[in-house]
Amino acid sequence: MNIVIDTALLALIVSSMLLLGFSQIRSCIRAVAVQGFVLGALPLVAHGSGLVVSTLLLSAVTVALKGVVFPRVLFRFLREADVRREVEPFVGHAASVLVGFLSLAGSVWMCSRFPVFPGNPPPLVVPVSFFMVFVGLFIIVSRKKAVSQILGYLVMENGMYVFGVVVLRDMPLLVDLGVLLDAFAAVFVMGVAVHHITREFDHMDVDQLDTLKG
Amino acid sequence: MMFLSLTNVVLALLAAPLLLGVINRTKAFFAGRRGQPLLQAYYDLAKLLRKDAVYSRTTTWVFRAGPVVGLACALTAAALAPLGGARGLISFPCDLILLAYLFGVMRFFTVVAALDTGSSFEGMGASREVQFSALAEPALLLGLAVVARLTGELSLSGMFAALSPAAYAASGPVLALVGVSFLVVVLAENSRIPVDDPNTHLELTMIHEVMVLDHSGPDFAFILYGAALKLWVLGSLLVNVVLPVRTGSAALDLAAALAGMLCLAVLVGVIESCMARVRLLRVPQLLVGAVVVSGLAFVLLLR
Amino acid sequence: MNPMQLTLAGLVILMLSGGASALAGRSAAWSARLGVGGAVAGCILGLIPAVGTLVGGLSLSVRIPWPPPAGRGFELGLDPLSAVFLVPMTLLGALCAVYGAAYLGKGARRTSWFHYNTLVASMMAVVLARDAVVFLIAWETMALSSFFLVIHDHGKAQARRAAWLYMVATHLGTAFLLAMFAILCARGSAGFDALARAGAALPAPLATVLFVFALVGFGTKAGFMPFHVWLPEAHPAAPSHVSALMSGIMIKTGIYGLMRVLGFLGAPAPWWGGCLLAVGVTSGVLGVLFALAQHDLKRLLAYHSVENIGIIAIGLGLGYLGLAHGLPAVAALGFAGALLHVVNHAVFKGLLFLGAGAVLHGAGTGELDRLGGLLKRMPGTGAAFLVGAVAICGLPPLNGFVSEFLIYLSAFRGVVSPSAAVVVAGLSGLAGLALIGGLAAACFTKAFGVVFLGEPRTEQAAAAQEAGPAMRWPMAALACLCGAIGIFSPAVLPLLAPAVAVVMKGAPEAATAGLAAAATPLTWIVAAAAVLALLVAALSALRFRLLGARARQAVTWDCGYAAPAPRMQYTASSFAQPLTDLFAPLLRTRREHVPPKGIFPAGTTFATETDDLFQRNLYAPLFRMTGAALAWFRWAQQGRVQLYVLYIALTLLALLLFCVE
Amino acid sequence: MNAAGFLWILIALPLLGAGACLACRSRGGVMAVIRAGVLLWAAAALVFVRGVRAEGSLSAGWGWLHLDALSAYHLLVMTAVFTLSSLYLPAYFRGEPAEHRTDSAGMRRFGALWFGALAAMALVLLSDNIGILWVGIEATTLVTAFLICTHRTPESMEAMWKYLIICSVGVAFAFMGTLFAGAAASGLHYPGSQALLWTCLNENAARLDPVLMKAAFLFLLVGYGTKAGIAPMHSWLPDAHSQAPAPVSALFSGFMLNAALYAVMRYMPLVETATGNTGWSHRLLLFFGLASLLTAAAFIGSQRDLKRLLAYCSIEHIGIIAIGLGLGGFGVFAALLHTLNHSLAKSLAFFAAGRLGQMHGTHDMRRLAGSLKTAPVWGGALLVSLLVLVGAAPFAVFLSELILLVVAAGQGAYWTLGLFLAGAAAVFVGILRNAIPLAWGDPAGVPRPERAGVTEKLLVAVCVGALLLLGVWLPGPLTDMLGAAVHIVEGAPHEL
Repeated sequence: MNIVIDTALLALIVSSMLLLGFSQIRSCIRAVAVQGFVLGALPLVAHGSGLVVSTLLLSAVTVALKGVVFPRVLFRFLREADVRREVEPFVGHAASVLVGFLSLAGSVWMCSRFPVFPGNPPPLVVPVSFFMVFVGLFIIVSRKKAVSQILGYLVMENGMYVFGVVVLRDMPLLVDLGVLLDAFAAVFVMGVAVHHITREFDHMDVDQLDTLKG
Repeated sequence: MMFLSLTNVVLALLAAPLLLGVINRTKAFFAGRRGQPLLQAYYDLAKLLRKDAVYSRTTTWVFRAGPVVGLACALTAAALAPLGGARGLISFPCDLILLAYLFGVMRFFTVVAALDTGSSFEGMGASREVQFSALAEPALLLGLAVVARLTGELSLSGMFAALSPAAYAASGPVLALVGVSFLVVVLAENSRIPVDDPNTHLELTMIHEVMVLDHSGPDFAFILYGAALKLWVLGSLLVNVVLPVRTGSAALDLAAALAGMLCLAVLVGVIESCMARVRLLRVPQLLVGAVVVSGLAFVLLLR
Repeated sequence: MNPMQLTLAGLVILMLSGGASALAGRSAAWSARLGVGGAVAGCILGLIPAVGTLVGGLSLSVRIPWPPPAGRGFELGLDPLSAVFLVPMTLLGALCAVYGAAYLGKGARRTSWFHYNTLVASMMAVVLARDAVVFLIAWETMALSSFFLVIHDHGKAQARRAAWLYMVATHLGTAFLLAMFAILCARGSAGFDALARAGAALPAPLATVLFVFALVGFGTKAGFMPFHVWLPEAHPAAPSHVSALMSGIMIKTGIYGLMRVLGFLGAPAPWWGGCLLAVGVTSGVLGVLFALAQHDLKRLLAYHSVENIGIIAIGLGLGYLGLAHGLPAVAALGFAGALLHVVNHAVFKGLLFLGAGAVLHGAGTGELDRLGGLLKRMPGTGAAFLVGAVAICGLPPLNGFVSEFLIYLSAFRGVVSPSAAVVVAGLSGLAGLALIGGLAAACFTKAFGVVFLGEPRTEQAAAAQEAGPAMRWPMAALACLCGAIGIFSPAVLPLLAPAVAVVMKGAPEAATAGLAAAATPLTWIVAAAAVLALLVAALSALRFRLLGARARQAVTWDCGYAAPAPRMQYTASSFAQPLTDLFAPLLRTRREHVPPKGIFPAGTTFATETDDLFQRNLYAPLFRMTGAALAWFRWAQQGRVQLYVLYIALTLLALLLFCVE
Repeated sequence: MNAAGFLWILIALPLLGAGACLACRSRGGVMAVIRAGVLLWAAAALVFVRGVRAEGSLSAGWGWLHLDALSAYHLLVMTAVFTLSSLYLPAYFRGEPAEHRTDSAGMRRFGALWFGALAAMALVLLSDNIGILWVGIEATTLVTAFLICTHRTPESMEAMWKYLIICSVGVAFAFMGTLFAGAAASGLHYPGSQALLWTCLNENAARLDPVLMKAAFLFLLVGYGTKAGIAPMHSWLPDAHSQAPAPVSALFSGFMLNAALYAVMRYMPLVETATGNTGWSHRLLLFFGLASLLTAAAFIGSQRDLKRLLAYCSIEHIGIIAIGLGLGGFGVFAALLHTLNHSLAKSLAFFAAGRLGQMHGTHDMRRLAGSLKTAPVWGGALLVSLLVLVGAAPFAVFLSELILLVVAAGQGAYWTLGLFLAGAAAVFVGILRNAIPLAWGDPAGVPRPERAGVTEKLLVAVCVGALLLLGVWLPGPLTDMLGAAVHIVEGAPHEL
């Protein structure tokens, strides 16, 4: 069973790396969509023993939201704010990928400091979730476009989701759904915000939003 | 004892103007003149008392109050000052403070009386007067503090009665230093050379005299007499310190003290004859010097 | 009705009437009536028990179970020490209220009397409080209400600046007090008796720290150098009756607090007294020097408050030295002198500020060199001011002399005492007092002479109006008090004994014994004063007999100059110039001078300005530097959201690295 | 009747209100709905608070809703803030300058969001499940984001965006922390429905995995700390507060920050017990509290915009509360008391700032000068509230700070004492330097007339009166409630 999970985790790592590497926002969104599908599969493999209704429901919702809805929403806003499609990072793509590797190593090291988690999950889970959180943060910090920030936030969320699903198998469904709902709301609200911003400033370059300071 | 104190006061009242005469005669002698009669000051007083007074229209009751209060203070001070081992008529612990502050009152009213005339000359004199006295006061009190520490007494009468040639044997230098600083104080407070020249007549250079330019008649008499008394009282402090003759017989002691006063007058005359007035800007240094000397005396005493 | 209830009633009346006057603000007349009436009534109610305590020497206390949180209860008490401060407080409070009603006249605001009554009430609460929380609340209320009074004339930018300076200074001072009281309260409850127990058990180093805190905190309110900078700004800015109250008694609450709190800290270390003495001499001498250099009447008076606080501090210093070295006589005399000077300064400084207010009110300016000859136009005010001037110079036979004499006595006792430290202290003390006395005389001959004597220097001064009776009577009352305390000093002295005993934490007998040393001299001084009075009477009679009415009027001797003009009179600046030149290194007077050129010189000007030594050379640079340093932080927040997220991430990383093991 | 069963009303009622607002036609209608709804809600809340006083704690919905002394006290604060702000709303919107006058659609949206915020914060206080707690906090972020840009200006957009991104990221960390807490708890083997209930965790906190709990607390502290405006995570706060409409700023400072801090308080007893009461979490809070205080002190001096100044002042006071929590024991008492005092004072300050800003069309303090002349009511309110906020006696804030100092001294935390006083002094100077010209300076330009109605005067009077009263007198019931709350935060019973 761990083999499957590890493959999934590997897929997540690779997608995150690609996300760092891509220069086109569209492809970034696609990478995130892929992550969404992988995450949707995760509960099934994690709670392997007997497919409970709740698990099915959870994975279904996950795929629906993270895999389908979010990307669509993002594409839509990207269309509305028709601006140049490049990511425009502060940090170059190659450097970003390097940072990705470093953060992977770092998170592995950091998680080595934690004790064995209860119901010992596969060893790679926690480091990967940390890694994705870091990648998400890095994207938020190092990209100029507002959409990139949303992407980064999504990656963070995904990372935490991995942690939640695999480590906290018996988290009540209601909480899971609430969390997903919140994530959705967040993305939606951010999207609307970007929409408004592009209307106000006719650009979505967060880097230029610095009139309020001090 | 009480009798002695009384005679002290009476003596002061009678003999104070004489000092002025002595001083003048000494100066005349040095200048090779015959000079005024010894009792000239008395004649002046008598004449002034008989004369009318002229008051400036600017002035108010403050101007008239000045001489009266001044003289009253001088007289009260005379009652405080001991001489020749005899106690002062009024004597209590720390009466020296009262003595110093009585002269303070005298100065205060002389100065405001001067300012009352609105004359810039008198303002000038007043300003100098307050400056110099502000510096002279610490010198006087420090010196007295030295004597107090030396004798362990707090009242003028007590501390001077406790002084004796023996004290000189014990701590002569201290007393000598105190004497020096007192001499400076006496000269400054009574506006004699080297601080002020009593018989200059250029308003710009005078201090005490210029303050009383506008006073005339009895008022001026009061002022003159008050000044003489001040000279006597402060001088008596100096004499008490410098020659504490204790023969045992009160009469002899008193006589010695009187002789001392006359010598002081002569000394003042001599100083006035063979010294020039120092520049006004130098006067503060002189007075600060006096303070330092008193302090030095105290250090000597403490070590 | 027991005395405490009277006092409480007074407090309540003050607060209620203040509130009522604020609410009645629509009709100015009623607002004033309510405010002043309440102030007078409350002060009288407070005065009665205070006097009773002084005479009876008993101390009372009351605890109202209504808890200010963390305090033990709303606890008030009245002991001789409090009473010594309460008496002048209530007296001055009432007189200044009566004066103020006429002084403000139309200029009154709807909250003027609310703040005034609050100020009086809070001051009373400060000296009555027996619980740290109550004390601090009252203390802060006092600061706040006086702040509102300082900014009463908020039209003037100068008043606003003064208020700002005052509030900052007093708050920084309070910070030290908060720390001190917090440390004390933490060792028990907040009641003063508990604080005393806690303080007695303090380790020496901590006690030292607390002493320093108390010195700084209370010294800021009292106006010790170098914490006095707010004082010469705030007192001139406030309305004169408020300046009188602040200068007369509010700054004394600092002295009260110091004496009260040092009482908590166990046996005084020897150097405390020395420290206080040094502070006192510095404040005294520098205060009077800066006063000399001023040419605004109220500023001059404000600096004299610093000087007199210095004299009080000298007395306290000698007192604590005496305590530390086991010389009860020195201690008792020092404390008695300090306490009496507190009362006296309240009386004559109040009088002088009221006089200054009358001048301001009558001639429309307090600028010394624009006044002159007011004695002819304002005889009552002038006479009262003269009395105040003589008193503040410490000249016999008025009250100022008595308190200074007590301190001198203590100093001389120290000089002849066995312990070398006390000898040196006593010597420096009396040298300082002597210098201060001389300079003060110079300063007040200048003030009185230039303002009230000679010829008016401007039309304003020539057209000056005498103040109305409502303003003259309070001054007259205070002037009489100056005389009375001086004349009846032998009777006043024993009243101080219980208070001194409180400070010395010993039996009243010890204090009385110590004060006995002063009894004889004071009696003699009164005798000498009587002689003086008789002589003055006799001499004036003599002169009258000699002259009768035969006095001719003429012009002042003008040295033959043809056209003398009032502007040729000696001005305040020129009068003080020799002394200010002498101390120029300290005063750093700035001069703008356009010297006359050529044979027929055109316009020439000469102006001097002496701003405060510490304000300019210590505080202003300090604040500038702090501001610059803080502004430097702003680069951290340049508005980049990415950067902000980065901060969060870094914080998290750091925590994960360092806090999880 | 057993009130507990109806706890859900506190969440349902606002949702209904939101619906009603959306259904409304006119601005006035929305206003009426808001006033009625909030007053009704407040009444209900007070009923439950009384219930808590009577029974100690209420719980409903299979234990998912829970109200104990701590949350009840915060509910009290929240009631006060919401009621005052809602009563202030009409005056504010009436005073809107014509150029950005909210149309009825905007009004409807505002009302709905207002109620949404109410519901979300109520959820935070009521939920016993730490997961739902997180959901509530995140919800407040999302709901209030659009309240910031009620008046759509570039600045408000920017502020909204920063608020959204920063708080989302922060709260995401809090989610991670929640997950860690769950992981630490999953050793307890509860049935899924109870796994994340705070009460269960609290009962056997001793058996939680200490290291995981520590990691959890770090995430939670950073996460909820971001929302609470603790430095260095505070950067969104000045922008948001300065751009949001005054009532919203009042809401933010008055309760939203406290709600986030409340979430942190919930975890303190857990981590403390789990790690064996070593005071680890207290030290962290103390550190961050001092950091916030000093940061505010550093920035507040150079502010020109009144609402920005107030925002930094909020950072300072949140720091003070954190310091109180960090000191522990009676310090927690002081902190909770300070919460109430600060909420009242800050709401009043923002009300005044809002109205004055409307009169002058700017919040630049140089333009607002002389407000006592131009606007006696609100100028006076501003002056008083500023004086309260800098801790002038005899007002309430002075008292809570004094207690704090005594506690610090009692623990021998002299560095805390010194830094606290230094920071407070710097803030005092920074604020007073602006307060004096604000109140008495020479007015710049002629503002629109004030026209303060009876409601507004009453509002000011009530706030000032309450602050003055709390400064000299703590009612017994309040003390008891605070005591019980302190027990909860401290975990172990603690003598007061």
